[in-house]
Amino acid sequence: MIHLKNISVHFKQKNREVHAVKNVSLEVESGDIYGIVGYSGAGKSTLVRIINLLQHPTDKSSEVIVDGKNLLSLSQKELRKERKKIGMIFQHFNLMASRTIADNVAFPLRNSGLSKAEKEEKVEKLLDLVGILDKKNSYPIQLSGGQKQRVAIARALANDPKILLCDEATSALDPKTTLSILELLKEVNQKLGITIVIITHEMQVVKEICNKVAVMENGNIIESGNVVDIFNQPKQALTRDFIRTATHIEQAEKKILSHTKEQVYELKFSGRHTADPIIVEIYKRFGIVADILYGNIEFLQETMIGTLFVTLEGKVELNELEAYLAEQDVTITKINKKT
Amino acid sequence: MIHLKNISVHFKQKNREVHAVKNVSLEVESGDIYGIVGYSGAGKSTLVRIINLLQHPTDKSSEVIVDGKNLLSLSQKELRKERKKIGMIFQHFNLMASRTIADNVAFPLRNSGLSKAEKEEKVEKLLDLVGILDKKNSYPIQLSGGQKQRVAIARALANDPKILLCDEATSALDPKTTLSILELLKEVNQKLGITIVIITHEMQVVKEICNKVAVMENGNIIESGNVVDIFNQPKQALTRDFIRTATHIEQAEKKILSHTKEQVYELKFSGRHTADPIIVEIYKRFGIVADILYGNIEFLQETMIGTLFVTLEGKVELNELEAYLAEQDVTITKINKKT
Amino acid sequence: GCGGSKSSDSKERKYVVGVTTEQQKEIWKYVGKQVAKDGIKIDVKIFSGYTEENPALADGSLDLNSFQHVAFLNNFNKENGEDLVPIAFTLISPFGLYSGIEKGSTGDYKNAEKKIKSYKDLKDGDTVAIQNDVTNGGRALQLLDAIGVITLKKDAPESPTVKDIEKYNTKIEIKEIQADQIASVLPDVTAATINTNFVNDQLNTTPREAALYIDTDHLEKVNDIYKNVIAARKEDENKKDFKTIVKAYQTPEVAKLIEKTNDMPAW
Amino acid sequence: MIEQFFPNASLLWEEFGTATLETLAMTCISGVIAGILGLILGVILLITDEDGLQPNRIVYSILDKIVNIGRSIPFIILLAVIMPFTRVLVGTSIGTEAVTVPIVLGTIPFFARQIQNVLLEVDSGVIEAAKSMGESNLGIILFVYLKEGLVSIIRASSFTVINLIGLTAMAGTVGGGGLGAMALQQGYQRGRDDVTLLSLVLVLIIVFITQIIGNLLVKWTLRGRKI
Amino acid sequence: MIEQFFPNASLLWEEFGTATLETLAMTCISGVIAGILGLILGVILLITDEDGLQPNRIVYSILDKIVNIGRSIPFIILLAVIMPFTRVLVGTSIGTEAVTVPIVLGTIPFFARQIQNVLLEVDSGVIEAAKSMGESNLGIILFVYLKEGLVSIIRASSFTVINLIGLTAMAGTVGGGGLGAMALQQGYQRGRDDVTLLSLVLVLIIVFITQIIGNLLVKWTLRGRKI
Ligand SMILES: Nc1ncnc2c1ncn2[C@@H]1O[C@H](COP(=O)(O)OP(=O)(O)OP(=O)(O)O)[C@@H](O)[C@H]1O
Ligand SMILES: Nc1ncnc2c1ncn2[C@@H]1O[C@H](COP(=O)(O)OP(=O)(O)OP(=O)(O)O)[C@@H](O)[C@H]1O
Ligand code: MET
Ligand SMILES: [Mg+2]
Ligand SMILES: [Mg+2]
Repeated sequence: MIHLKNISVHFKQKNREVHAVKNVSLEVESGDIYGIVGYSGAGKSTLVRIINLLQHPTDKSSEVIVDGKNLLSLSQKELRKERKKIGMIFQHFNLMASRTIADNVAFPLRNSGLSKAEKEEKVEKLLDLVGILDKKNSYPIQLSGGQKQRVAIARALANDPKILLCDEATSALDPKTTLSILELLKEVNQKLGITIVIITHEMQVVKEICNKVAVMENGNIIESGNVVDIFNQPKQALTRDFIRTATHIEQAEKKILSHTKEQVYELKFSGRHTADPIIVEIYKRFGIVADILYGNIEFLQETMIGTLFVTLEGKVELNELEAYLAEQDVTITKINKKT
Repeated sequence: MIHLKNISVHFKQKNREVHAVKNVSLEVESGDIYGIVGYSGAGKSTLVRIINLLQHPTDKSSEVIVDGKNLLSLSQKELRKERKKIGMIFQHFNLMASRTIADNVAFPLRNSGLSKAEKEEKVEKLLDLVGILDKKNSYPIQLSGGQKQRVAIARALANDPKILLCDEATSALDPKTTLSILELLKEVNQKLGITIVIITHEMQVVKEICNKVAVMENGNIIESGNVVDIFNQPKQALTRDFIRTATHIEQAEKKILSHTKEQVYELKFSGRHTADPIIVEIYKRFGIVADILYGNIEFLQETMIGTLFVTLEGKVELNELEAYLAEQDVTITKINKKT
Repeated sequence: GCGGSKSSDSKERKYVVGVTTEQQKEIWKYVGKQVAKDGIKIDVKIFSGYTEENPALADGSLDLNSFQHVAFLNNFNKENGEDLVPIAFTLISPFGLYSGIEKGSTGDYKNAEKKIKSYKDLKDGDTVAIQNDVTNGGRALQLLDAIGVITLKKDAPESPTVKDIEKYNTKIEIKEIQADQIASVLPDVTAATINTNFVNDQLNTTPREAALYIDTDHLEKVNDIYKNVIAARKEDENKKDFKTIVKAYQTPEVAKLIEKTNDMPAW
Repeated sequence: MIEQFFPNASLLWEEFGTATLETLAMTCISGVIAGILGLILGVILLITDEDGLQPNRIVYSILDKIVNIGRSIPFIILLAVIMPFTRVLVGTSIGTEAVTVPIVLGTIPFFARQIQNVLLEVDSGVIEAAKSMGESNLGIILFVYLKEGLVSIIRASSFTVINLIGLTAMAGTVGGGGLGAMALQQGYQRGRDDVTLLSLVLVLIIVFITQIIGNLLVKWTLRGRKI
Repeated sequence: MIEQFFPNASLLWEEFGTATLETLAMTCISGVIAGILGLILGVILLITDEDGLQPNRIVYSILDKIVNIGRSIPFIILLAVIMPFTRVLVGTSIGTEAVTVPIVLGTIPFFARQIQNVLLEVDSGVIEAAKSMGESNLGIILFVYLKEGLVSIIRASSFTVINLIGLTAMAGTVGGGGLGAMALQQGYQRGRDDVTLLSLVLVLIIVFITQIIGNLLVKWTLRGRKI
């Protein structure tokens, strides 16, 4: 659906050049919900703006193929036609201050051929979906931050796009609203087959709805692939870091280590498909009593992943234990106090 | 430090009035890190803008007392003096497009009496703290969303304020940067005794650094108090909802119920101070094997709180089990499939 | 030097004279050279338009001006309650009626295709442009009266306006246009009265060659009030230096300079 | 009473009426024409400029120069220079209709430059959003630039109309009427201060009405948008 | 060669030099004075208006009316009306120095209104941020409004200077010099097209230089800010 090849973007500034995107290639298949994560300033927004050519790649050898068309070779008019099929939610919303909420959402429908009543109905449906129908006659300046973001979402969906580009579509939203928006996105993805590219810094969002994810650092995509694979087996330090920070393991570890004097072990569940009662099994087999200090375990697309921090009471034969746990797709690591 | 009494804010619109804040009172003590959470549009930004009188309360009976001074009775000049002691991070950053990053941060220092070199040093220190020292000669338009937010944070801290108001200070940031910013805020709070009011929709942020929290709904503060208390014993449905959604329990529950046919139980740890190995104890005492399907347990300010979803294997005498667990500050609930 | 000197007994004996045209400036430069030996310095300021020279004289920014006829001066004094006085006659400018030209006709006025050959060709419905200032406009009306196109009221003032017309003998339409624009609008009118300096400069011809009627050819019908004067403030009327200046002006050499511009010396 | 304070003016009521109507007519007609043409020219300047929607160095630099030339020729000379053109357009170069031509020509570049400056301030993010929706350049101009910039355009318009009213005072030069000519010819030149004053007051009233209409339009545009 | 195409102008080189200098002098002097005073007046209008920093209905409505009055009096009448004032100020009511007074007075409201309109567009969020930092109103004006609005102010300034150059053409009315007077008196009124043309070309060059300086200043202000 979206093939980016050898994309580079350089911004020239007074005394230096910023290489925002460095020779990146990306392939998004039809029906994907593709997450892009990375530190602030990594080049995520810039990369996504390439997809509808709001940002032109600075390199001649770049290719931007969307829905089978090479956008770089299109005439202005053809490009406009393609853009109509791509909805975009901007990081800064970019709402029109002079139009009401309803008119903002109706804007992309101007040339849709719908009748006035149909348009109105559609707009109301969209506003209702994002939960701000009561604000339809307000102006953007009168909305709270999250309300603005929801208008931007409604507007991006108005045109029934084939592709939806979301630059931090839920960053200004409370968890409840976020959830409902994500469910909405998932729904449009499943029911209408819309391909979604979503920039986010919330790993939770990736977990929740993405099937693929790319991790950007410093203008490069350093890792990409299936969400489950990446969450289970992050290859890059940054990716690991991201997942750990997002699941708050790092903070937990710090806290636990400062609270307990006993030896702490980390049990890591990565892709465990069976659901045997590990803690009790350990006690049964080895007589070891595991006390859970911190736990974060969940199902990610049918497989169980997560981490437990435990203390172990009893005669711990680490080798044996390790061997047994490995059978169960669980790794055990001794956690040492960091100095 | 901050006493808001009977604050109401009405916005008049063409055909209707919006009551953004409804007769709210709030008390923030010196040294607090006070979180304000609530749905998008609840009135959080409006309420916080009252504290430095960017927004005037519309009610005559309102009182805004900050650092012992009744702001509403001050002259313009005196108000300005007080405002200098209050740093603010805006939801939309509000950076000056015509100044470089460094100049934006230096702006509040204009009348500080520091020498040029001292100012420069301070600005660089702040930019370094938020991790964008390399962008110091860039202009806001050249920054990514998260970078802008970090400039806003540095600017708010420049004046060594006594109070810091943060409207979504980390919403545009990746988890790693968020963490470092939160640590920075915690540090200024602890080392310099700065009182912080922080609006956020990320419960994680509240958990991480707040000692108190207020929950807003529809212009009202429906619940407020100690973070631990509120996380343990949320009284209002909304608060519970918020906590559940934020810790993703809701989603987990849904998933688990759709994956397993066995009876699922929820073990809720609320303010457990001892750290007895519950799972093993249950096995020892009742011969019941608990298998963890989902877990989210952590230490919140010295106490353990969280939830486990388990299936129980063995002869389950719920009453006995319940009694034992109650001793351990754990509640057990049978989870039923929702229809 | 910035402007004039208010006090009449200025040690400097420098006088600022306001004029309207380049030729007048030339003349006054010549006069200035003549009086230099008497220790008098003359500074000439050229104005565009007729409106500001008298106010400037009255307020002391000028010491003399030399651009107007008696009628204009009288009108100014009357309307503004000022007391400027003429201290010498200078010249009289012929004032003529000229034919309009056909639209699209090219080249000089001399060769352009004229709309009428004689003022007698004026007929009902024709348009005649006259000056839009009080005295030139008045003089134009008097000219039209003299050729019988209109009849002015018996009690018409020195400078009549269209309101003072008693009767249109030919039903012409009168258009009041700024003096310096009249030459440009000739394609749009049947005939027009034009000040001689503009005839010289803008039409590149002379009243003698081009006019349908020149009022000074019938001096008996021309009021003396159209004789141009040098004007001063009342208190300076008898100033010795001004007598010297007037003497230097009223010479055959200056007369020649005046005639070069198709005006007629009138002292 | 009135006769006492306005000895001359009181004899000219009818003329005042005519002059007022003439000024209004000149203002409205040239305002509308110069407004439309100036708007178009301003928009073309906007979009052909370097960072515009459709950059075109040649078109921009030509129009830019024309605008500057148009703005720097003194009105009285402009009036004379374009007389042949005026004649073609309205059949004559004298009178109230004729003077509207140089007024329009003098106002177009004045208004165009303001439109250009004003639209440059429209938030580039919003323009981008419209682009991302596949909006055509024409659509962006009509439905984004002009709509988002409307308040500023209204302000620039009342500013321009007031300037234009100043230009109508020059109508007298070519036999046109209006209050300016009246103030000058019937008032000022004849030392009739009451006529001058009354003419000016009438001009002022027109100016104030223009400003008030402008302010009301701004208010109306911003209705409901208040914070 | 030159003599052939400019038969009259070639005799007037010296006059052209003087006239150019006079125009430049008038432009610079009145530009600076009107610029400063207009800026101040515009800022006062901005802050005393309803939603301004220091709303003051009385001051605003008085100044607002003065600006309108100032803008609606035809220049030629303004020039006459303020003669006594001019005399007090510069000692004379004629000549190049004297004409700067009405030019300045005519330009102040013109510039002030533009400054007001332009500063109204400064992002209110930024003003709020400055307020939250305890910035004084003066500080907000100097370091936020004027700084954030600088590009627009520069654009309004070159617009105003070009307008002002147009006004200097009226200097001839009161015996002042400059290229406008030269074009009219020595050129147009005397039918010497070459003199008119050359004077206008010189005016145009000054106008272009103004515009170029303005554009350069905008570029310079935006240096490094490009996207
Ligand atoms: N117009 C510009 N001029 C110069 N540098 C720019 C420009 N736009 C972006 N950059 C730089 O390019 C880099 C990538 O920016 P981008 O907006 O793509 O980051 P991002 O990954 O979206 O970050 P965030 O999560 O904070 O929004 C940043 O370092 C930014 O400062
Ligand atoms: N200027 C205004 N005019 C009218 N209504 C307004 C205005 N400002 C805010 N509101 C309304 O007041 C309510 C509270 O807004 P506020 O910005 O305080 O919400 P919030 O809690 O900060 O939300 P978010 O988390 O989305 O930023 C919203 O319904 C909003 O639409
Ligand atoms: N020289 C002119 C004339 O006699 C003077 C007109 S009155 C200002 O025609
Ligand atoms: Mg971004
Ligand atoms: Mg908010």
